[in-house]
Amino acid sequence: MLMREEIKAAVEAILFVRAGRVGLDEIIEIMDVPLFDVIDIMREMVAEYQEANKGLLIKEVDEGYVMCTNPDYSDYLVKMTEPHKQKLTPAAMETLAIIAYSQPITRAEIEKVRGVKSERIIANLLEKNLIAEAGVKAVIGRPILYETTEEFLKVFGLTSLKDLPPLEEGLDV
Amino acid sequence: MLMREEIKAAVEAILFVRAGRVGLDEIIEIMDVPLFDVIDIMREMVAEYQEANKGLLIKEVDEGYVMCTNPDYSDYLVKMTEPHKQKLTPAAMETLAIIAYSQPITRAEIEKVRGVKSERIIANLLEKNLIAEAGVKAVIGRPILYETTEEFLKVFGLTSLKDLPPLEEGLDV
Amino acid sequence: MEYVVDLDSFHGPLDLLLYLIDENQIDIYDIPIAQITDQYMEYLNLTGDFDLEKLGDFLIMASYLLTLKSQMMLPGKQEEEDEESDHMDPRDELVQRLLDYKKFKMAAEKLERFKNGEGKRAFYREMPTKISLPQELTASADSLKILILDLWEKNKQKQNFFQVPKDDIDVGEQMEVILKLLRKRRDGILFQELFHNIINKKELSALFLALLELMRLQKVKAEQENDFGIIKLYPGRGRKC
Repeated sequence: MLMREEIKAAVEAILFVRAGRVGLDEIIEIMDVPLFDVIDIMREMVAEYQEANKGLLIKEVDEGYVMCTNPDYSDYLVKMTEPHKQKLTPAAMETLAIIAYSQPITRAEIEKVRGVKSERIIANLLEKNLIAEAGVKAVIGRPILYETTEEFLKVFGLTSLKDLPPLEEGLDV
Repeated sequence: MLMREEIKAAVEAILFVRAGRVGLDEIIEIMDVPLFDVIDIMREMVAEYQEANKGLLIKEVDEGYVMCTNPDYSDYLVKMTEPHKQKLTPAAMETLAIIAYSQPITRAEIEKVRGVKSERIIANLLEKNLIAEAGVKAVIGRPILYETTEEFLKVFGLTSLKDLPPLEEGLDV
Repeated sequence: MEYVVDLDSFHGPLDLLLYLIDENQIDIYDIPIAQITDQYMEYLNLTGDFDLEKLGDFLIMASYLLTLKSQMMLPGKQEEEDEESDHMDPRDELVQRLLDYKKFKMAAEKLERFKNGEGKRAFYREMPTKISLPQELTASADSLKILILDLWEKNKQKQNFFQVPKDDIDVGEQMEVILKLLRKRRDGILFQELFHNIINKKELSALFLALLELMRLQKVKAEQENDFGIIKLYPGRGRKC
């Protein structure tokens, strides 16, 4: 027979992994403990979590339990779930720069400037919705053309492509 | 100024919500506490979790922390979850094992051990996010180095690379 | 041998060798090279339809085994072994490779068990959905300008040099590229079309070699109606790929 503390620890682990409601029936089945014991143990556990005033709480819901965060700390969680700032890789930035200034442009043309295969990076930029397909080029093979998107403008804080820093002044540098 | 116990509780909530690694830098930013204090508090917290022998553990990974279940209770969790959502072929497993134990490692080094071309398998592992590029090796050709990811730890239920089962010499053929 | 040989079930030549050693209950430190080589060759001969590229790896091992076999048969080896010198057994390297490989193969099996929840493992939280964390990209437009100017500058300097491809280009891989293209375009493609995306000579020659190999295997058919006319490529009737 399992010890009381062991059952609590196992239930804790189960509630954590599930990230949602775990039914009383599930706990009984997984732990193989009588219903009455489980109810008693869970009641105790809910109270312990409450009293400890820690970051996590266990709540009884609908013949089951969920683990959730203590509302007292919601301020920090709001800060955390704010959009996670993500940077583009240098290779992605480089590819994006080529597309932005030379659009519409084919993969072969991009690769010619970069000197390396760029298939995966282009796929990645497409997935991030920073570039989009813009028809095909009227040459043999009819390769796909790429252009930047609205999302690209948003990310780079531009109102239109005309806002891209002009290249002329840079040439003197 | 926040109390020590409050910081711990907040970090607990943050680790729970993230369901993955939370960087030391993020904790400092969210909590607005000096680095030195955070390191000290986290060290204490990791130890407390360990000693309490509860269902959950906090582990230090790569300048950050992650919350996971105590491996002592894995029997119950196996009953509840399907841990093997990621299907891997034996050849992919073999390649992954070589990378896991010898990281960072280049493709040529992997192929030398396996005796077969492994390009496609590596691309596949990259796509599954089980391995990642880890810079280049400072030798002629500057080949790409590969290492395992946090996702790798999650899929295999390891709390850190130190949990990898020790390599045994294959004497008993 | 009465069994059906399925080379595909071995992850590579080392795997096959380990199997043979195990099957024959051979001491890995004293491999009868002649016997193992013969069995290994027999396996290769008996194997049915098999991926060309993979077969290459097995053939490399075969030639290595044959070299070892001939070295072992050289006269005078026997006496030398009695001397307690730093004489190297020609098999040493093979033994080391087999041991290294076996070590990782066993580790892989252990990891697989971890994954399946045998033994103690930690679990992480299930994410309700993959997109639960909003991610916002940050970047500055000025960096785009700096990057493009850098690239142009680099390309200007590079123009007089040959382009060196970063990776080795693989003929087998190019064969697949061609077959994939032809599967999509069953009514055939122009010869020139195949090469329009090529950015360097090495890639060009690999692609061309791949095409020749496919034609040899009759997996691709090339037709030219008149001298110097256009060449069209069609999927061939060769063995399935």
